[in-house]
Amino acid sequence: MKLLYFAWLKQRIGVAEETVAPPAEVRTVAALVDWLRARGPGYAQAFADLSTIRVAVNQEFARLDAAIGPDDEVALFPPVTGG
Amino acid sequence: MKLLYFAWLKQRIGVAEETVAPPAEVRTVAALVDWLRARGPGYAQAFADLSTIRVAVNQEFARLDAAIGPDDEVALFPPVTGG
Amino acid sequence: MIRVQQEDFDVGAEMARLTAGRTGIGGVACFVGLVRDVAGGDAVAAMTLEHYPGMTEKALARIVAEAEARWPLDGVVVVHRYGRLLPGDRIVLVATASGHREAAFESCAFLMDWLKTKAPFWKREETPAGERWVAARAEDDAAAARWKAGES
Amino acid sequence: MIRVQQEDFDVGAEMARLTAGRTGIGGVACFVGLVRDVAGGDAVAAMTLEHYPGMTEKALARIVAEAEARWPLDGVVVVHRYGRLLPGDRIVLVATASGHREAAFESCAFLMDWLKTKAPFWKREETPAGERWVAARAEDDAAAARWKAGES
Repeated sequence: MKLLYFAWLKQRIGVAEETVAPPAEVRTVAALVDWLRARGPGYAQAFADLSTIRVAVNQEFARLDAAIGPDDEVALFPPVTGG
Repeated sequence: MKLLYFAWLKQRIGVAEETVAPPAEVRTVAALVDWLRARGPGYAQAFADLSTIRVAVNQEFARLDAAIGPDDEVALFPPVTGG
Repeated sequence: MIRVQQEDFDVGAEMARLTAGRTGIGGVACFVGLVRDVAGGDAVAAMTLEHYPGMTEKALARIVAEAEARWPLDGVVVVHRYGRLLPGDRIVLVATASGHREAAFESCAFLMDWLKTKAPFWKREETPAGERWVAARAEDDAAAARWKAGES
Repeated sequence: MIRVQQEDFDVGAEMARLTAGRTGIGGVACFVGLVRDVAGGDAVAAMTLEHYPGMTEKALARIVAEAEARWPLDGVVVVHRYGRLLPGDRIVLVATASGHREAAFESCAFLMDWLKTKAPFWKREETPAGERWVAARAEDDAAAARWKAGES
């Protein structure tokens, strides 16, 4: 599973992109975030407040309960501020 | 009194601009139009339907009952269609 | 800045001038009106714009002042052409600069709506059936009227 | 036409390209967003725009398709920059061409509102107090939501 982080999420976690292999029971974005939190303090801090997190699965906006699998590209980022 | 005509009013009347000296009892635009109607068939035709006429006195939009005097510039034209 | 002229204008240059050397402007909204090749189902070969020199500039200045009173604007440009124009030719440019995009968009739409109903321009079209004066559109009156509530 | 690029763009050229060789377009509405030198009361020395390559283009294409479904448009241009920009620099251009000015204005405002809330861009400001990420504005969510009724 390919993960991407943007903006301050990327800075707190310290990487822009990584490939992970979470256990099979991680089937949603929410479960993925829970699993990531345990990976270290940067992750725990980045995901402390889920209301500030937005998600895209395979480059489409998705919800925290969206289903994900090993071949998906999952991006986590704060609310967008372009324009 | 200086008169100006625009668009199809100018074409029907046949002049763009003229200086007239109506009698003293012509004190409003409406009275002026009545007086002009008697000047010839072009005028009568141009002013046949007052709902299609707009007025400016001294380069400001005005109503048919606006007061006018010998030193005023009075313009008569159809509704504007710029932009 | 208000200009009434026969010659064409440069949209990019007008917009750049509005913001040149200024760094507090969040956005510029702009509208360019063009001559269409068809009107009321008839082909239009050319369009001639007549106006009322003297009054036109005053009317445009008043409309711009009204926009500036209603929205916090950092700059306004209005350029309106007259004379004979061909399909595809630019007729009018309105551009408004503001710290906020809502103010820029709204004031630009307002200026176009009022300009269409309160500035002394008249259009004549050349069609296969001959020349004809463009009639005022009820939609334009309605568009202008929607800004009426706050009219000063 | 949608472009995501680091380099600046030429507003006049983009608008001219939208209408070049076409004579059925009545008007072009356009908006250019610029970097402001102040935000939340603090001086802004520079702004860096980050985006999500791949998704950005898809998100913009979807937003443009939505505008084209809602209004009769003859053309749309969206150019959005990324990278480090200085106050006064252009960030984004949205231009819409239509037979009617209402459609051009509305679709242009719609595109800006949706772009601000549905395209994956993030802004970081350099201020005297250090760098900070721009927070999403509730006003932008509200502006985007007003187009929701007809959302397909």
